[in-house]
Amino acid sequence: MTRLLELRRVNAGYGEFKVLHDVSLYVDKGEIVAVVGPNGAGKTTLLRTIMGYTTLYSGSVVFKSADISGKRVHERVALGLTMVPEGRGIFPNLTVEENLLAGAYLERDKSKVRERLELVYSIFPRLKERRGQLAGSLSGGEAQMLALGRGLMTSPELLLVDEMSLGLAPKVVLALFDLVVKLNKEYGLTMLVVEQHVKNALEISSRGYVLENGRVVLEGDGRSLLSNEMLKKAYLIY
Amino acid sequence: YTSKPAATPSPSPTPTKVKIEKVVIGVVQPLTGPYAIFGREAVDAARLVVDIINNELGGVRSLGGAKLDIVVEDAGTSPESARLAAEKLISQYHVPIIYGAYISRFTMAMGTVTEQNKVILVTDALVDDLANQGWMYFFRVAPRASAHGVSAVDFVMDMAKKYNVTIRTAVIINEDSVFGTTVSNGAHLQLVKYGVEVSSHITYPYDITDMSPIIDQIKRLNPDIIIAVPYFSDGVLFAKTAKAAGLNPKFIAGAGACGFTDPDSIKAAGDAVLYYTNTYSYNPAKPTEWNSKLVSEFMRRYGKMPTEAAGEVFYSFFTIYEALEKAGQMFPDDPLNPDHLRQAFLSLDLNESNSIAAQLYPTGRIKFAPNGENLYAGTAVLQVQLINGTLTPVVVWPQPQEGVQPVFPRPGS
Amino acid sequence: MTRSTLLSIALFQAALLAVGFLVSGNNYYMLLLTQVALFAAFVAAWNIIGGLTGQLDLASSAYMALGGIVTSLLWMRLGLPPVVGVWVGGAVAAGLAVLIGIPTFRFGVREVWYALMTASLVVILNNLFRYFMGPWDFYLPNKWGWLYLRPRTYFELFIIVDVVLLAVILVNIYISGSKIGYYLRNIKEDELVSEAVGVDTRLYKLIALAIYSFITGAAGFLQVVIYSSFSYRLFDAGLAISIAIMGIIGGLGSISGAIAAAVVFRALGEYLRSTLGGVIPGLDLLLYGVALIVVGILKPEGLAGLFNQLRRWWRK
Amino acid sequence: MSAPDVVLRVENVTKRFGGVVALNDVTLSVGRGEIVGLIGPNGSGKTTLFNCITGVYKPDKGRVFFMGRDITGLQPHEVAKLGIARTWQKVRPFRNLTVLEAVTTGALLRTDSVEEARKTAVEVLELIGLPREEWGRLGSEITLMEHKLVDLARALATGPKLLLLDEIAAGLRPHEQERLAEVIKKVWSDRGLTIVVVEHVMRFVMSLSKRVVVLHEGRVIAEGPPEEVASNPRVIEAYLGIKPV
Amino acid sequence: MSVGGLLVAVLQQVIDGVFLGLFYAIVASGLALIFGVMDIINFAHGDLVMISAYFVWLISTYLNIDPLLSMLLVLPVLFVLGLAIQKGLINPVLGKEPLIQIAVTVGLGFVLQNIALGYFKAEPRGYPNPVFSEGLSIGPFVIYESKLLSAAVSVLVLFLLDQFLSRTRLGLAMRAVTDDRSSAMLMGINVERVYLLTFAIGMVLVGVASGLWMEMGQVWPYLGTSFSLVSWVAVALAGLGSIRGLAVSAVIIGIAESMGSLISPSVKMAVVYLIFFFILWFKPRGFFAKR
Ligand SMILES: Nc1ncnc2c1ncn2[C@@H]1O[C@H](COP(=O)(O)OP(=O)(O)OP(=O)(O)O)[C@@H](O)[C@H]1O
Ligand SMILES: Nc1ncnc2c1ncn2[C@@H]1O[C@H](COP(=O)(O)OP(=O)(O)OP(=O)(O)O)[C@@H](O)[C@H]1O
Ligand SMILES: [Mg+2]
Ligand SMILES: [Mg+2]
Repeated sequence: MTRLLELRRVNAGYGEFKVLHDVSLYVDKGEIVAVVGPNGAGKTTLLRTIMGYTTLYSGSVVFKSADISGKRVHERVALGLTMVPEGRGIFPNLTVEENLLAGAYLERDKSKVRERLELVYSIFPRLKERRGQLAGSLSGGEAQMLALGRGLMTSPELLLVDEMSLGLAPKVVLALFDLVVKLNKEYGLTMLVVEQHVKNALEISSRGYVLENGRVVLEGDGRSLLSNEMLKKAYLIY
Repeated sequence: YTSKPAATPSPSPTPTKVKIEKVVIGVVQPLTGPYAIFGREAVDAARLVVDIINNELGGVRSLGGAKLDIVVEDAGTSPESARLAAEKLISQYHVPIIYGAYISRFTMAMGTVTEQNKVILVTDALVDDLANQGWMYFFRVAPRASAHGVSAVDFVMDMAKKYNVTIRTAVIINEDSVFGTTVSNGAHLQLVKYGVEVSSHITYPYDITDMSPIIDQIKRLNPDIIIAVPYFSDGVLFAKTAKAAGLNPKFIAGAGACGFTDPDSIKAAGDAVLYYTNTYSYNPAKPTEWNSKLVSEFMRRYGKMPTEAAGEVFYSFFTIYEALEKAGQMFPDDPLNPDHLRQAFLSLDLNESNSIAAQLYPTGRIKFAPNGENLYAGTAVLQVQLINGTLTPVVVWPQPQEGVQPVFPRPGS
Repeated sequence: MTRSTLLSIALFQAALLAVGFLVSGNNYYMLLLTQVALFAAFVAAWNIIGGLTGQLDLASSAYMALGGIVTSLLWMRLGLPPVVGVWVGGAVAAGLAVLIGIPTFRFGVREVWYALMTASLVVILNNLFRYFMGPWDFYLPNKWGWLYLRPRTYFELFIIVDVVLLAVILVNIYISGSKIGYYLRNIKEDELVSEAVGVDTRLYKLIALAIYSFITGAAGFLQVVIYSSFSYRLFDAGLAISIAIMGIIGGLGSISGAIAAAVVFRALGEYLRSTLGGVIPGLDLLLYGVALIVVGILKPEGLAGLFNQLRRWWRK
Repeated sequence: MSAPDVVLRVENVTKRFGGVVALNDVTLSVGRGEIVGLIGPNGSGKTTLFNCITGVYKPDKGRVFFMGRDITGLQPHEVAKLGIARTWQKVRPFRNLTVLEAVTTGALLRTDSVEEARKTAVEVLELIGLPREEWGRLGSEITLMEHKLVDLARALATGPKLLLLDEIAAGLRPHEQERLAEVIKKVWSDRGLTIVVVEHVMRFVMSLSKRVVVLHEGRVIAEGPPEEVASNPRVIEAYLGIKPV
Repeated sequence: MSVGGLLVAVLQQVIDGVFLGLFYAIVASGLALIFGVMDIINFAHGDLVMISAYFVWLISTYLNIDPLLSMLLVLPVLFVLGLAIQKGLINPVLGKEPLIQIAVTVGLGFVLQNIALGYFKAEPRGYPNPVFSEGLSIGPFVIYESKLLSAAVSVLVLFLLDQFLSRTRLGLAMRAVTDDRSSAMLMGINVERVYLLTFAIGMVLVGVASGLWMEMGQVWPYLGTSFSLVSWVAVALAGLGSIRGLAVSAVIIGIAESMGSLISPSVKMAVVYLIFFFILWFKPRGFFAKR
């Protein structure tokens, strides 16, 4: 297995406000890796650091064996890395379809773009129904689907997903986890997910990290984490 | 206004017969904002005149050869700053005389200050009203605004009689400032006096960017003549649009200076302004010794013809100079006392044989009425003509300059 | 009002008066000081609608002119002394503001649209007054005295202006500490959320607009006093914009910042005009523009941000 | 249920957006002191219903009654004044206000005194259990979760009779959700509130409410006790996917 | 005036107004693009037109060629100038309080005006004999060549701009950046480059407008003030970012102004802005608002 992403002793935060302390983690190609932890632990900050939105004080972010710490966000995307942000970050004044097309900005081959569009529509038929609607007027859950779909349109090698199932109906959540597995198995998509559905997330993940107060306090493969007593107490009451 | 403790140093120097080193004249002109064209030319002209007086005439002889000096202040873009400028000149420099401020409301704001402080205000603002404020220390050599309108009409009617052209209808257009309105009202009354029907009197803002609605309106009215009081760019825009629209009345006469016949306008408008006229507070072609001298000096120094703003400075400053001479003679003890200065101004009676100022003035005579207006105020008319293939403004009225004839009516109309 | 605010106001007043006394022998400085203080008062009044409520109001000079002209006309035509007239002038300005504000807020005009609407209000009034009063300048009668808010000395005029400035500051401080202030700040953040917690956003925006336009209108006459004349040109879009800019450069919502900006920039402008205006024409305004750019880019939190920084640094 | 016991009644409400029918002839009632769960697939019209009740939208058809009074088409602030408070699904940050200021604003609805309002705000914040250190932080500095809590606190501070919660627990960890549920129960009993909860987290809904209403494509498709609704095949088909544990 | 005469008069004013409006549309197009994409409140727009008009004039008088030709030479210069302004002035205030942007752009306006004043002096400058300087008489109506030309160019440019924004990758990227800057980066969009390009293209549009203007009018340091507010009103009336809307709203403004001239040219802007007022009351986000 090749190492796709590695964080080495990363310290990062916002301005003078340090959030992540000495965080090290890695993602191998073909893996699904979950990051869990309480609110405010720094999970979002972790993903944003990987994408290059935050201030990196020390440590390095390595993607496909190249240090990308100095690269800007869009350059990282061009390398095959993207994120579905928390709070969705869809383009409210673009239509649903335009949002998706914007996701494929770097793809110049029109037929490939169409292919991907069809794929996304087949995953989320609801989006197809709403293709001409301005994204700003979508319901909360529809917007979440759009954000995910748009992330897929970028066709990344590594997709970071922040709170994927936030605000989705239970049925959709279940379908989503199936989908994640499917994307991973069939399309070889590697993913780093931050999830509130800890159990579901760890069940489908090869490995997981537990973040608390900006530090990795626990790591291991999905199964072993699931059976960890401490974790059970803190998160797995469902 | 006076300041609170009455301890303000009095602007007048101690009365002695001692030689006065220099007399500082405050110059307040709009150096920024839309009127800066004039203000800046005026300042250029003032520097030139002062140099000539100091170097060639040896300063004010009756004051023991006192040199003139000017302190220039930008009038800024509101009456507020013009007023500050006047206060500053008075408090910091103790000037006995201020020249300015071209724009009437700026001058108005200054006038309250100069009156309170008893400082002579010589103005190049032409609006009629200024002379009706009951101000004691106010003088205006230049012809007031309404006189421009009257002159423009007089000129046209004069020509019509001379060349046997009937004029029944006229349209007046003017930019809508106080100046433009006063001038055009003067023209309006004068036209009525001549029995000419004014079919329309249109006003517009000076920064207008589209003349076509106005031109199209005039075209439908089809008047015999148009009297126009343009500001500057609007004049060129008018001429160009009129040409494009094929608007071709018997004559188009501008009242008030600059709009059509200014060298810069001609450069911008090309032959669109051919045969247009303007009335001038100043006649650059006046064939007197001093006038020719100043015009050529000005051209040498600044590389362009003096236009009205400079001309007003020429004769106003020489009038000031001659008043100072007079004050030195009349009140050797305390020539710069404001009341003495005032009397000196009022006692002037200048004509071309006894005065440089009069040589520079269109009518050749300067004498002040008690309200500070020049009793012999008058204008000259310039026309754009094709001379040796170049468009040149030439004086055609009251006396055409040498080798020139007015062109009337517009050829082909 | 906390003791520290009271103390700082007292200090500010003492300093201002001290400066007033110091320069009272020099008409130029006295007039300048008066103008600066009046400008600061206009900026402080704007702070209520712009700083607190977050409405990009660019009509300040419209209310100023309207109030000033109404007061002057009442004096000249009906003999109503300006001491009384300014209240009417303020009321007329506020009346117009509310009249326009009702549909404007009712239909939800905001942000840039509100800014442009208010900016065009200045032009509309400018044109309408131009149409009805002609291009003429109307000169104030030759009468002087407190009754006409037109005292004989600059020092007294300065005192009048200072009283106005102090009043505006107090109104600002009172409002920000009161229920209205809370509501206005909420409106600035998010109107819909404010509505849902019971803020009648239209009403409170109207209240802010009315207070601001009333003060601006009433103080407008002092501007006429300084000009000695009035005409339709008092409706000056550029002036309105520069008042709003001072409000922002000062740090939105911070009254001390707004006043500091007004003082610094107005004085800087005059300094540049008087030192450079006659030497290299336009250089003064050019530098003024550069100053705006520099402050805007480097200190986007405004002068208030700078103050805070200094304060933090001081405490360290 | 007799009329005075009905706090909220929605009658035949329809709301369209262009071609989309977000609410289609919805009728439901909420009795005094009830906690009603409102669930349904994404885009089924839950938020839109809240918006129609609180005056953000005006229904195209139908009426909304609050304590027997017709409130259809009232302004949001009027609705708030009458005693309906809500939270927002989409966070709307108040970037430049502190937490305490935001909550105080809510409390100002019932008093003109800032002092009093601040006291109320402090009580509410303590009740909700937002730590004191957070009170002075600006809206731009707090996390999504804290936002939702502040939103709740602000709504409570207005002293409502009816509280509409739109996905307040979304994004919370399980134990935090539990804590939140406790808080909500506490204010509910303390203040005699009536509450409508929209939530996709079934456990949360079920632990709170005795009655659940299910919306689907803008229509009410089921209504009843949680267990009953959860085993309703239509609900499972449209919404749950499988029976929840 | 007879009924027929009155009809001719009104029609002529309408024609004038349509042409004027289309000219405003091209003047405002750069602003619409820049504002639509970057959400920047640019109060120096008119002054940029002014500076650009001076460039056109300089080249025209220096090479003695028609302003339209010099305009073509000026466009690359403006493109580069646009890059510089964006990088130096606009970028630092992106996403800041609107009034900060106003302050900075008003400052820029002051700087430009006074550079022009210092360098070119206050006298209006124009090109004396442009090619399109005649008028065409069609029946009782006059149509000015220069205006016909600017209307044609305007329609063409607006059409292209609209197509560009809705059809091309870059256009889509521009709109995405407007909506959510940080998400746009996640699509691999180089946000800074998009901004640079936007401003530079906006400046090119400014250049086109100034070339058309110099075909008929003159430039002086304060020319910009005549264009700034009216451009803004056109953009706002259209609804932000709507190019099609811009054409419509600018024509409405043009006709309003032209009709206002019938009352008195001194108050024509009052007519324009009053109409703006009333429209805003009914369409508070402009005609073609998406938001
Ligand atoms: N833009 C920001 N500026 C300053 N501090 C921030 C910013 N965003 C987040 N923080 C702080 O960083 C810390 C970690 O926040 P982060 O959003 O990464 O947590 P999280 O684990 O994603 O939490 P949640 O589960 O609530 O999404 C928090 O204390 C938060 O207040
Ligand atoms: N302003 C609007 N314009 C157009 N369509 C809208 C608007 N608001 C909502 N909709 C549509 O109405 C439907 C219902 O939306 P609503 O937000 O009420 O759903 P919801 O039940 O709250 O969904 P979720 O659980 O995902 O939040 C959705 O399909 C949405 O796209
Ligand atoms: Mg997070
Ligand atoms: Mg919802």
